[in-house]
Amino acid sequence: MTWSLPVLGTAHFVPTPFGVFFSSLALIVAVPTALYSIAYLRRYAHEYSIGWFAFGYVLLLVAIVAVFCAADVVSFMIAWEVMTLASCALVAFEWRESRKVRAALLMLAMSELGALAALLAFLLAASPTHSLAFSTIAAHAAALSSTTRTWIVLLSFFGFGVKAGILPFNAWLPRAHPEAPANVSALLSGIILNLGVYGMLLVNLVLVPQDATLFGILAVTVGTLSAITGILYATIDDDLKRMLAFSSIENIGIVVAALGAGATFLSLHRLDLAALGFGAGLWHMGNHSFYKALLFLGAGAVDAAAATRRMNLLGGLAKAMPVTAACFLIGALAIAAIPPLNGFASEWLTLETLLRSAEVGPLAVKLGFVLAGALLALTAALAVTCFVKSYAMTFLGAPRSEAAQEVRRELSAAAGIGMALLAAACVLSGVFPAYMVQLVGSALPGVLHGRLAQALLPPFLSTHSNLPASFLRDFHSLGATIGAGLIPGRSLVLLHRGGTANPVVFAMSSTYLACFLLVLLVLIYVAVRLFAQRHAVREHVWAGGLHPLLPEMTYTATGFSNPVRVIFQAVFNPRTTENTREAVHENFRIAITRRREEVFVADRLATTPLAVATRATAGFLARMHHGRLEGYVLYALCALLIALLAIVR
Amino acid sequence: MSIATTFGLNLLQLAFVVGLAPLFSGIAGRWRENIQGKRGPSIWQPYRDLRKLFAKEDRRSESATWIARFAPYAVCLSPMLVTLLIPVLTDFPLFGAFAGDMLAAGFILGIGGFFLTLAAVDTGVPYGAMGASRTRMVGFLAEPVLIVILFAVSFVANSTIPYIVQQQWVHPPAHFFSPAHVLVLVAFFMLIIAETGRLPVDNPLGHFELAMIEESRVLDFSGRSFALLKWGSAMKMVVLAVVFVNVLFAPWGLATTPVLQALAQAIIAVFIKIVVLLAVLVVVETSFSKLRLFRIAEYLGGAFVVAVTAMIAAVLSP
Amino acid sequence: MNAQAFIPEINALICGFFVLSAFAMVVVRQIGACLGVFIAQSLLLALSAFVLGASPFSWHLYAVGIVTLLSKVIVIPWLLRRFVPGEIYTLREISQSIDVPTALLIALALALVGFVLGTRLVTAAPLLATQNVIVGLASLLIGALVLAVRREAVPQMLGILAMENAAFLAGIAIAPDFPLIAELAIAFDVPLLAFIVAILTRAVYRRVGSTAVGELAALREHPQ
Amino acid sequence: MILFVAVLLPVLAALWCAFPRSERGAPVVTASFIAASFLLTIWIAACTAARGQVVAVGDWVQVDAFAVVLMLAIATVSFGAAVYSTGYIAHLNPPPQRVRLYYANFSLFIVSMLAISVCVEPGLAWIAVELTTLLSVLLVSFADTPEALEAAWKYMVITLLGATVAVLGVLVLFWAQHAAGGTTFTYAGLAADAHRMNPVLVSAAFALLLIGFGAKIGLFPMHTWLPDAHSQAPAPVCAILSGVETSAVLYVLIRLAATFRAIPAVHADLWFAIFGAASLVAAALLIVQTHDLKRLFAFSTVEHMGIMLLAASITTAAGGIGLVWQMLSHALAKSLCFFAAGGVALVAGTTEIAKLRGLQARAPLVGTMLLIGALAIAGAPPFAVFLSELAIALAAVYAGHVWIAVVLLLFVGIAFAGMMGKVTSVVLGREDVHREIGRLPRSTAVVLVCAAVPVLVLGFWIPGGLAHLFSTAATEMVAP
Repeated sequence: MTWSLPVLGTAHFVPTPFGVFFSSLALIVAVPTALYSIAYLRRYAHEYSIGWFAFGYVLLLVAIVAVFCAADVVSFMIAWEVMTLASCALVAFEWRESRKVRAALLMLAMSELGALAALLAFLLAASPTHSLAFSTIAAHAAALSSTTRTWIVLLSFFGFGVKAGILPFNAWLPRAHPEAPANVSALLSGIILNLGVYGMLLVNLVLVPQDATLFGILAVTVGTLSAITGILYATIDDDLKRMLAFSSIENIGIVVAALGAGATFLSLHRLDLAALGFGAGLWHMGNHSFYKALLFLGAGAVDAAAATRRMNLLGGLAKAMPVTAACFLIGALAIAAIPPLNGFASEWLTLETLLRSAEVGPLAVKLGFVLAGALLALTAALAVTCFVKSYAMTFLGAPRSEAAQEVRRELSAAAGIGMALLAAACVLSGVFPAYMVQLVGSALPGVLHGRLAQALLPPFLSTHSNLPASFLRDFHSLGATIGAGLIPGRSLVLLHRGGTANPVVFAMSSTYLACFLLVLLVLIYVAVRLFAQRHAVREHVWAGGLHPLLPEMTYTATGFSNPVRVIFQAVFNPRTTENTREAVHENFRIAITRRREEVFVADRLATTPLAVATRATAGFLARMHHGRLEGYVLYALCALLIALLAIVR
Repeated sequence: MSIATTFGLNLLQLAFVVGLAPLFSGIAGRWRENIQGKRGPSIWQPYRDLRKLFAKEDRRSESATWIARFAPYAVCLSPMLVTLLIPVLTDFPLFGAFAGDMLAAGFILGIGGFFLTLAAVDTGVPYGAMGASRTRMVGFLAEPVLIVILFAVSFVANSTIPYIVQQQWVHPPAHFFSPAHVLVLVAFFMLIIAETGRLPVDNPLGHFELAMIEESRVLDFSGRSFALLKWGSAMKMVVLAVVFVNVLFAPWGLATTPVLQALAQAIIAVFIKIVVLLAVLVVVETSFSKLRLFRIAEYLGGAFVVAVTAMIAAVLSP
Repeated sequence: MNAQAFIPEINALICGFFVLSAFAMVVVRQIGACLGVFIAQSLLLALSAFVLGASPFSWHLYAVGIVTLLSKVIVIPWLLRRFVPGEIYTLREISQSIDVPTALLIALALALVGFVLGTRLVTAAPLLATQNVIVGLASLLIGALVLAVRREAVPQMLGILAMENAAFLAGIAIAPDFPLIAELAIAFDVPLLAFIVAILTRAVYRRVGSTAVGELAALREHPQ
Repeated sequence: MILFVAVLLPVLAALWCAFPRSERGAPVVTASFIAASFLLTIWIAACTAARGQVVAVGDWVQVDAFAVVLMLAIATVSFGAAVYSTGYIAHLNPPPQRVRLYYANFSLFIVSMLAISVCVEPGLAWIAVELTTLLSVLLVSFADTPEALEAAWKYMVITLLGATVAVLGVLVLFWAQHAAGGTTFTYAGLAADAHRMNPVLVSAAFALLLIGFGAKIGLFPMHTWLPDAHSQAPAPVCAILSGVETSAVLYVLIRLAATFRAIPAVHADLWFAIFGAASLVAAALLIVQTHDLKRLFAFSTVEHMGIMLLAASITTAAGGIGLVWQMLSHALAKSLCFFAAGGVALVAGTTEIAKLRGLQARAPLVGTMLLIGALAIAGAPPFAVFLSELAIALAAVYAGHVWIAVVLLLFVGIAFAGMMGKVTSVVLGREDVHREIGRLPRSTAVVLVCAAVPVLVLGFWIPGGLAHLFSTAATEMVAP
């Protein structure tokens, strides 16, 4: 499909493997979500038009695919903007709620500014050739000066970073994602964030492949910081969906950090390691799409059933909603990087990639990667905390409110199927890493194409020139090649080869791990069945002698995450407002109201100062319009004088 | 070597860890009491406890779901799975050698913790949730230490496969005495203390609910579930000890060939190494008092600094 | 002595009076006086056109002079007297945004700027009379100041017309053969302008109760 | 001849209105004469696309590609506004005398604007510009409220101040040309003689014209009258004032730009860029804080004038195309905005943003169109303004003026955010149930919907003829 425009040239769409990878990911998420929507949207039917929702949904998907297939700047930008508008429209689907509209608006405004920055990067990239076609830009990228390149990196990174939801311009994300209907949140976190990643890679990997380390260092730094701040705020958050939104920031941060590692290795001319980095990033991104969509759908089901998203008021839903609980558990396990699920696999690969700085790179890169790795490890551990808390506080224990007590049943079968499909995707992508690595590897563009499979799936049975013979013999006998028949020449083990001293640098097979787990589980179970007392009784819990244990006396989500709040106080920098007018009853102070509010760091450091500065300038300009004509005439007179004195030579 | 042999050896490792784990914890328990001037229980006491618990009925909380029932299995599962990946008795790779490296092993150990934490909340006891929250605090603070240790290891060995790492520390021998190695050992030792919930991080023998960390998670388990939990935590201890002695510290005495005699020697050698480690652990443990909850952050922060120093030493050394 | 030789001097004298009238527009306090000053100024413009048109003879300039006389000296005062409510002419003082001494000082500064710029222009190319350009430019700027100083509708409009006078004073010197069609249109424009101002002033008077348009400040961006 | 017919046809409508008791027929007569003029304009555009230019009186009245695009914009918007007026003015229910005055004034106003586009002699063009002011003052004050009168007065004073400054500019230009021996006082003639002219005179003319016409265009800081006038006039008049009147004056300035560019010492492009950027920046920030829907769109006009001036400062063919394109798309989109804002005023009785909420629930058509209009004018695809702004940014980067692209994109983004913030708060949200909601007259509704069509279509498809006109116009601009 092509059409011509003056100045802007010909607009056209050409699918590439890179784009097809992203679009198929989008569709894999979109189909179960659509299934889920059938049941979920019923709650809106009396007030809002489902037809418009469907229109927006389809338009969004079409625009997303169009973005991935766009082969020039104009069609890319049009598709991009339509995508932004459609997603904002879906966020503001409940347009009667001002809060939701405002959230959508913030998202729209920030995305727009980001898109314009990205557009500028495109234009700069196009400046030497005067052509907006991606192929032409890529072919002549070498002609760009290094200053231009630097600007392209910065503009595209932060411009697309807005959409990807990385620091410092992600203040919109924790507002917009929770306010959208859950099925839209699933798309936003599952697909739309990927678009930002796509944009970054499109510019920095496909169009203007970087030989400078700037992109890599920037991505590792910003990605890591996004990841850690994202998960910190997620852990302390009480709102189920906002927690998920913050966790999206975290995961995209990890993705970006992995991509940055890849870019750094690329700039050091280690193509295999670069492929590892980019592959890990893209794989994690795909995995995040699966489990985050799943979790949002689960959160939506909870919200629909209990009419609240506050974890402090939930609890014990697993009994009334077993399917949702099970699916959410799979999502939580996956996102907490519990083996053998997909989150583990890709996060493992990400960390391994960072560990590869052992092989190459100057000292600064090594130290930087170590710090990034440590922070990402902290992130991963906090993610476990976060999702243990959110799952446990939502689905386990005692219900902490009447609304939660009165939940009786699941949303519907269709919703369950939708979630189950995504859960299956999480399991499959985790348990069959070799397949995923192949898929991801074939999507990598340019010089990296196919390198990922080479780096991780060495064809042992055919080429093994630089491996010690004894090792190979061992390896064969270890059965690591079981499954080689499934993908010809490939095993089920991800394995990165080294030299003679360290024939295997790292290896992992979640396929095996899954098998081991199952076998061991069966073994233990059988043993326990055979040898242990099988009688079991149910009892009230012992709670220090209190009986009955009231729901409000149990541990809350806020309490659960309090250690995080205390330890990372420096990051949160909470505003404490103490109510000094505490109630006094018979000479006793009986209540001190104390509110602590953690403002998101991106708000504190970027969004609010910028907004305040803009508003102050606007206010100054507004004071110019005081309504009195004499002033207006004086402006004109001054302009005339200035122009006359400055222009007349 | 045939698949069957390596598979069999893997099972032998499993049996070693599963079978001797209670004994190691019995030995540690007895020594701890001895140092404090008491006689202490028999070293076989854990086996008796387990037998008793398996024979008892399982009392469950009313609010508990299948998570609470499954969690003990998961707690047992994860150290068993890790056992398959690491060199317990042999210094040649076995069947599970490449199913996961040290990093993956770290994640695998998280399976049990994840489910146990969920189960603690599942029971509906406030203490359970409190313990869950606190163990997670220790958990997320310990994780960066582990990864930095792995970075240091990987800078030296250029690999995270334990079978290869253990070779690297002794070839050439200079590696063994390098500052990086020593610091890695210290950091990992501190990590073991934190991960297994021993003093000064946690007191496994404490019985005051509000001061507990690890133990308050299992307050509401009984019967076979509790037995599995106890066994599982003992196995986790052994697994970490095995990694410490066989991979990081003293990779000697392992079987180099799959013959019976070598294996028997290896079993004895490894047993002795672990016992020595336990002795050190007990001494350390008894010479500290328990830290206040938020001081744990400082303790693990210290471990982190040691690990980072180790890593820097590893980078700077040629 | 040849009368032709006096033409530049006469013209310079007219221009001197013209700039004086521009200052007078800033100073005078009654609307009637404003109108009077404007009529005088228009007369000066016409005179200048006639004087410059005399030698070399230019019927363009005569046309300008006649059109100016007709429209600015006769039609506009009539329109303003006819359509604008009579009460405002009886006002003793009209409100001003800047007091007279300050306004005069600013006017002086503007005149200075105008003189400097005008001098720079007249040296650039040959023209009929240099004084006209310099004075025209200065008076134009002063006329703009009148708009800022005055708050009444009619004086403000007279300020615009004074600016126009100033522009044409310069125009007759620099573009004596400017196409007639333009002059004619200007001649129509100005009465149309006065007519519209008159209508508008009436409407303002009817709606607001005064013609002090400078006091109208309901349309503003910044609330207070 | 056809040019004269096209331009002067609406005069007949004005004559019709001169007759007493003609108020009932006046709307239809006016609309039909303007429609005829619109159709003739399309024909003229086709002729121009084919032959390069259409001449009525050589060196006085003729059109080329640039002029015809402007003419097309004027005729299209006027046609829409005329039809829109039929329902809108009737809905306001003014006395018959005022209806006649309105339509007569309206027709003549359109004549004066069309005249700007067909006159190639700067003097005539100036007269036409002055006439647009004079003929639209009473349209601005049509509502006859103190606010409307205030707005009309401010509009008149500032623009006439500008006009007198501009007339001196035109005279100086004439002087400069004649001193240099040139005789053909037209845009093309001036450009041909430019290099021989005295730089001092040309620079003086440039300064005077830039400020003089700038006051009418609404350049910062002479733009202060614009939000007042554009918020108080009846919506169809606003559509014309904002959509095409300002652009028409800008057209005159840009037509003369070739003359100024011939003298490098003048730095005409630099000054265009400075004033353009200042207008863009100020307007974008003012949009963020404004409190009235129509003022919002008025500021957006200032913003777009800034953008066009920025485009004018890029002296490449691509910049020229961007400018012409922007002129057309702005005209279409801005008129849609004001039509929608007028709809808001009709159904809700106010355009104050704070008082409006949840319009979508009570008046879905107006709400949707307002949203579309705001998106279109703010530069969101797939609407026309997006492509033209993209073309300008691209032209700036191609020409090496990256900073123009930076300023353009940044402040267009801020304006977008501000505008969408204001408009969504009007259209969406929980509706105000206490507010009386009026009905939209049918003709108004029809125009509202139809006005969105070209904005949308030009958002992704430019007909070949139009593209040809754009590129011809650009070459005329760069090398006349």
